[in-house]
Amino acid sequence: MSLELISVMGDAGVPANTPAPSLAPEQLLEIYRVMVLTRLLDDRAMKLQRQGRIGFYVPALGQEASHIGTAAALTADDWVFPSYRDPGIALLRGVGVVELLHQCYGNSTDHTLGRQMPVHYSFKKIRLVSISSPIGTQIAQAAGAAMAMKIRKEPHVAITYFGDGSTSSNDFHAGLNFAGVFAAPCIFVCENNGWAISVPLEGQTASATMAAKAEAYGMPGVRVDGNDVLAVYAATHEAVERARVGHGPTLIETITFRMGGHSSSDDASRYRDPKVCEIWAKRDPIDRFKAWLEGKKLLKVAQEQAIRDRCEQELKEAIDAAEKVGPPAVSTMFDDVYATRTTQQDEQWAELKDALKRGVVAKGHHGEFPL
Amino acid sequence: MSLELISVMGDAGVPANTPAPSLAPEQLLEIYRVMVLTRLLDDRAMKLQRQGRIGFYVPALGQEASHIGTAAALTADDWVFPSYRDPGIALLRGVGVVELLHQCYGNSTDHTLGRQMPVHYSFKKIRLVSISSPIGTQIAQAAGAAMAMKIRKEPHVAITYFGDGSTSSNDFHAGLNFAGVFAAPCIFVCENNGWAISVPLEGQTASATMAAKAEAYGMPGVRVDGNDVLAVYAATHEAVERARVGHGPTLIETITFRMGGHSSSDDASRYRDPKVCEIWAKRDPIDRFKAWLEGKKLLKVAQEQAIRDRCEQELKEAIDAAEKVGPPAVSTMFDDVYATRTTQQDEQWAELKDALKRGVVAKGHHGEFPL
Amino acid sequence: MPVMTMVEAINDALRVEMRRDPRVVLLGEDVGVKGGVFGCSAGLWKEFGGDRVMDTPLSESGIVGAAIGMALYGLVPVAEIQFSDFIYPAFDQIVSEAAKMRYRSGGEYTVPMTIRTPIGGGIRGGHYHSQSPEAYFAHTPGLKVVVPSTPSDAKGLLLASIRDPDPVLFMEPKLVYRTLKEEVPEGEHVVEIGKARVVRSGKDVTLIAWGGMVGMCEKAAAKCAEEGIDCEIIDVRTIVPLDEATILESVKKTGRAVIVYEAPKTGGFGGEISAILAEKAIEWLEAPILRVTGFDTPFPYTLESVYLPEPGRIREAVLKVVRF
Amino acid sequence: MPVMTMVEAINDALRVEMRRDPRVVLLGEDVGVKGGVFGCSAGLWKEFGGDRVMDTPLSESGIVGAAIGMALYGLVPVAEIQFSDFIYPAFDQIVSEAAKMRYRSGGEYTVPMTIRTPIGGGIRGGHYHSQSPEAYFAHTPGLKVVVPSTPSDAKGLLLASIRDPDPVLFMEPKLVYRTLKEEVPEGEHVVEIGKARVVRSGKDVTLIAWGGMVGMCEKAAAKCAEEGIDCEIIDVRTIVPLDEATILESVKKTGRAVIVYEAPKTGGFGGEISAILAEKAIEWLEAPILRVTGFDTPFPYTLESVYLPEPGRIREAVLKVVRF
Ligand SMILES: Cc1ncc(C[n+]2csc(CCOP(=O)(O)OP(=O)(O)O)c2C)c(N)n1
Ligand SMILES: Cc1ncc(C[n+]2csc(CCOP(=O)(O)OP(=O)(O)O)c2C)c(N)n1
Ligand SMILES: [Mg+2]
Ligand SMILES: [Mg+2]
Repeated sequence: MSLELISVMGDAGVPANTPAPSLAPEQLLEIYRVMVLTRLLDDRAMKLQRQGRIGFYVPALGQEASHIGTAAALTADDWVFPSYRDPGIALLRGVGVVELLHQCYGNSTDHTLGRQMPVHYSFKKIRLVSISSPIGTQIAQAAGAAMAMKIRKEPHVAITYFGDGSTSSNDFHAGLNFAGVFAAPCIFVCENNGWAISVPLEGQTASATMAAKAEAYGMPGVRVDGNDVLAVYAATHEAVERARVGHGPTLIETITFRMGGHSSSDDASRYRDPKVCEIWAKRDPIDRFKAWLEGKKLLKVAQEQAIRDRCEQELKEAIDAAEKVGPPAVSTMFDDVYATRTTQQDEQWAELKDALKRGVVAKGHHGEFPL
Repeated sequence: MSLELISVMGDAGVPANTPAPSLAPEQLLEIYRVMVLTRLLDDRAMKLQRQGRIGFYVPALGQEASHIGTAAALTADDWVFPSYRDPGIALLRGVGVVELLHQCYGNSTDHTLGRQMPVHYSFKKIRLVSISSPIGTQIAQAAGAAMAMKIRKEPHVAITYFGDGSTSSNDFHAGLNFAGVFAAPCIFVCENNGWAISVPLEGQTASATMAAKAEAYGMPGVRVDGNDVLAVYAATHEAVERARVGHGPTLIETITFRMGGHSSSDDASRYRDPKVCEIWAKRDPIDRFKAWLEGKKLLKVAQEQAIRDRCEQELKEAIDAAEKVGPPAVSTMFDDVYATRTTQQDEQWAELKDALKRGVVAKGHHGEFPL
Repeated sequence: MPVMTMVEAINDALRVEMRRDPRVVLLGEDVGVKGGVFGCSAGLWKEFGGDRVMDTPLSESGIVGAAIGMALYGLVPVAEIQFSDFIYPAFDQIVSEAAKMRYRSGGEYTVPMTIRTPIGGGIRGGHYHSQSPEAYFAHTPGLKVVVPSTPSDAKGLLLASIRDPDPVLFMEPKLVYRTLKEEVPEGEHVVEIGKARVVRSGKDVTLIAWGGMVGMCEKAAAKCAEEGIDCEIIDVRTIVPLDEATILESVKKTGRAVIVYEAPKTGGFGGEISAILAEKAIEWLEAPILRVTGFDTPFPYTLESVYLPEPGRIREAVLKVVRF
Repeated sequence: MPVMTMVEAINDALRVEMRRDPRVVLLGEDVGVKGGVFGCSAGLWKEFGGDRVMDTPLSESGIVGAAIGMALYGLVPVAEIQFSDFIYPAFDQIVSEAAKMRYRSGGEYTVPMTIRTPIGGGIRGGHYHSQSPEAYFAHTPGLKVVVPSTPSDAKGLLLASIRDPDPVLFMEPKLVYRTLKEEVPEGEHVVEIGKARVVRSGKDVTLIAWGGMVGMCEKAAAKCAEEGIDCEIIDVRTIVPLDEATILESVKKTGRAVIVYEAPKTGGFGGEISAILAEKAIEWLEAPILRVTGFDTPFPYTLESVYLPEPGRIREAVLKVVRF
């Protein structure tokens, strides 16, 4: 199993070893724009959380290349089973920032009706499957979707994202094993950011690399510089091509770094030396991509500023829009549990509605929600 | 990861590549005796099952070298977490056939009081941990016991046994991962007998070998001819030595074959060609060990016959003894759920006892059990 | 109408639905070439091929996780868990994922999946081949839980389950698998989910049961009839959603209820039924609500027949409430 | 006596017991260097070292499986599951293994292990950080289930749980974690498992609750008192084994019962309590037994405060049974 790190741009200590993928300038700039937008969203959302305007957030800071570069290698018909740290995938696939923000606010415009914590998105229109908190579950589901694609003889792939910690989960094992046995067109992307909350990589596995785990499932495993968006794209593109022609799954390990805390609830300084972040700051995926684009004369300073301005504007408008919307109606709580409500639910809702109407529930608590 | 098959005796197509372990003649003969005893027990127990005298059985036919040879490399202080297909380990560690048979009859002398199906043994006196039906659970437990040994700085090892099918279980993944991370003195023995009930190896994993899975957990993986008891011993001995001095866990794959059905409930002819058994019959672990011992002049024909006779005698007496014993008292049903019974259990037992005493429960059903 | 065992009726339902709907696929351990350890999928691998009848690796988490992925993508998977005692490795996928997918995605993503699994005693399987874990799943909004008690219902409810837009846990009582034969309609035969069945009407006491315990209640009722006690028997059929109306109506009529289930008493689903009665029918009750159940112990091997509720214990409870 | 939050009391209990008994070890995700995501094990890794306070890989099945192995071998493990919502990957090890080990080995092998895990709402965690899954475990013979409602009880019951010879699931209500402060005895302080606590005595109606709902009942009772209704409140404290006697005694006195729990109504453990009352106290009941509970839906994010039973809804139920 080759442990060579795939690199397009090269980095201090890592020589470039892979040619740049053949992407049109507008494709490259679109990837760049989404990376910048993701970064700016991240920054603003963390602030909104600190201001108490949204309840929770999970920063993707430093991992933009890892998830956006991989997703860029897909077509619109491919299915995505992401983790909570991959907001850029939805943006790349055309979802507006405002839709993400409605979800973060858990308001009535959020089409998932404020049922999940922030960043647990779901967008069927772009084949992005509902994100859940339990670690690893999406991995086995992605394998199943890929099996279904193969059964139906459709040339699509399923891609799934998870962290280094998630490789310890039951469903990492089940998902890769099923995909291996059924030669399903599934791409497994392990975003190895060095940490699972406070547990560092060496506390997670004694394996030399995450990519090496692929052998246990009879599939190729590749390691790629996760902060090199072109390398990430190239590795995924190759895996997708293999999968589409029936050559089965691939495990891709993107080597990256979680620059922030685990989430807005976490204070990383309690368990890790902030100095290590400085090293990784020099490998910032956006800075590196910008330098590369500039080197190739594909991005000018003014253009870059225009991209940023446009993103900031979109963000500002999105926040304004999301804050205008009130919470979902209480009645929606009983919807979508089943296709049709049970008599028990009907009865519970009738009682609750009556109590709310009569105002007998504790003051100040429920006033804010429409029935 | 070396995929060379460790072999001491050699076999058609597999050259010997490992020197015989230095075992005293009486040790070798004791291993031989236990293999023969296990074989004879197996044969008799399957007949008892067909005669309706015991309810269920799981044959170990063909796998005697695999589980007895590995266990022979342990000392009495080491802990064993077996699967249901390893009866020879208890015999090797000094448990009498009669104790196994009491369990298979589920009678009142069975110290586990007929609570589990046949072959689910438990013998604390020989550090053999209670066997359960759910696949794979013992693997994580063995890792935990080994972690405890390390924490306590005791020079023991934990060994655990499981089939090829079990490598797909959640706890295979968890157990090997924990042992790897904590460098626990744990030996994982995958008895690869080619089948998980009706599912052949290639339906279980796309991995080239089971041993290759070790790399995913940062531990050595070795493949050994599972029908070559000396090779199996040698491989385990080496792994145990490593573990004892703090070098962590090993995954051993013993390549063997399930000659019989999965269990007394299974008819293998419904899903596999019986011809494949003929090939493996030529690799019979007892025949091969016998030939080897004879070649080394360590076993004479008369001696071999004496061993068999002794085993047959022990078996006959054991069956007679087990059949004499009645079922456990009904009251024992409420014992050992907790260290002390709950008031709910007390109440349930009082009611049941009363009903049984008054004979109001359906006729013919309960008459046979003492209160 | 052909006479079938429950195993045959299940097999028939699977065949009928696979012929009708090409999206239906089966997956599980030994369901393919072997046809399932109880033979429920016998012959289907041969008829429909390995793409639609899949022998999987030994991983319940993988089976259910993959089935969810298939369902999301547009197939209609029927997963088999070989014994319900082995469903626990898949507990997370069932409870956290299948049951919550529609809700958390605002109704966008659905999991029209059926999980078939044998439950209960009757095969001398000890505590790892005899459990009745329906209560665990009944406490999981988003999941439906169906337990047939006869071959005909097994077919009709299984067809309804496969066609249901929500995930259904379909629990098959091993006690009935091969012991009961009855006429089962050929071809199309759907029994609506959410409707209890009045097995026997009576005026003195209501026996409430499901799965293998319905037959036990029938035997007890026959005995009681000889003694002049007229039992009504309700086969709950679908634990979730529960048909409260039928149960309440009956108990309001008889004024007495005995609930029978195989699982350990404490925390069993019969407690929920009792609680519903205590909330909604207390004025009609003329006696305590009794439960005849498995005991608060694991299911034993040798003592299986003592552990299982049987007609004698049920009759005792009936006498108690009638004489109260 | 020092005043502590529940988090501090738990931390104190762990420290006391680890100092007293060298066999006690902690393991779980982020319990070591970080001291747990809620800080329950803060400072313990520093004091006792990595051999006794182990940060594990992200695998609940591994955490509980390894803890069982440690317990079998002679250690006394205290495993943390970061949120009870994430306990399901370990369901098989808990239900099939820990709970059945003593029984199936004829009493030879035991698992004196404690699993600590936060439950319930109160942190705006949505359905994956707010569940109250006690009913799943209460239906599992061989397992004990303990839910403290105050800092002092948390310490006393945790010490009792760690010393208990059987596996104990110790569920910590997040609603109380940092909101309630009270005096907690220093050093040794053991509260016996299996005894309910009469929080408030009263004569008109019995409120039965555990964990975070006890405080809600207290608020409701205060309000009811203003209206001349005298509520007795029982904190169940240990779901298994259940102290039926205390509950029955109270309900026989008041003739009315309202059971309050956060979990979805259907199949919740309150149903079991209601069933016990319907079996053993029906002659004393003067009104239906009501339940004020979470709804039959997953726990919502934005609408959390509507989902959680609160004093207003409890008071409504009290009025209903009193006026019945
Ligand atoms: C089954 C489960 N256990 C525990 C958690 C709590 N938890 C949330 S994220 C996390 C760490 C995940 O680490 P990793 O997979 O590396 O992803 P990252 O956060 O680094 O992107 C943990 C332990 C969970 N969500 N699910
Ligand atoms: C969790 C679980 N799932 C399914 C089963 C049913 N089952 C019992 S043995 C077995 C096959 C095991 O195959 P393998 O691990 O290769 O062991 P072998 O029987 O070949 O020794 C299966 C599926 C079980 N016991 N536990
Ligand atoms: Mg990580
Ligand atoms: Mg096998």
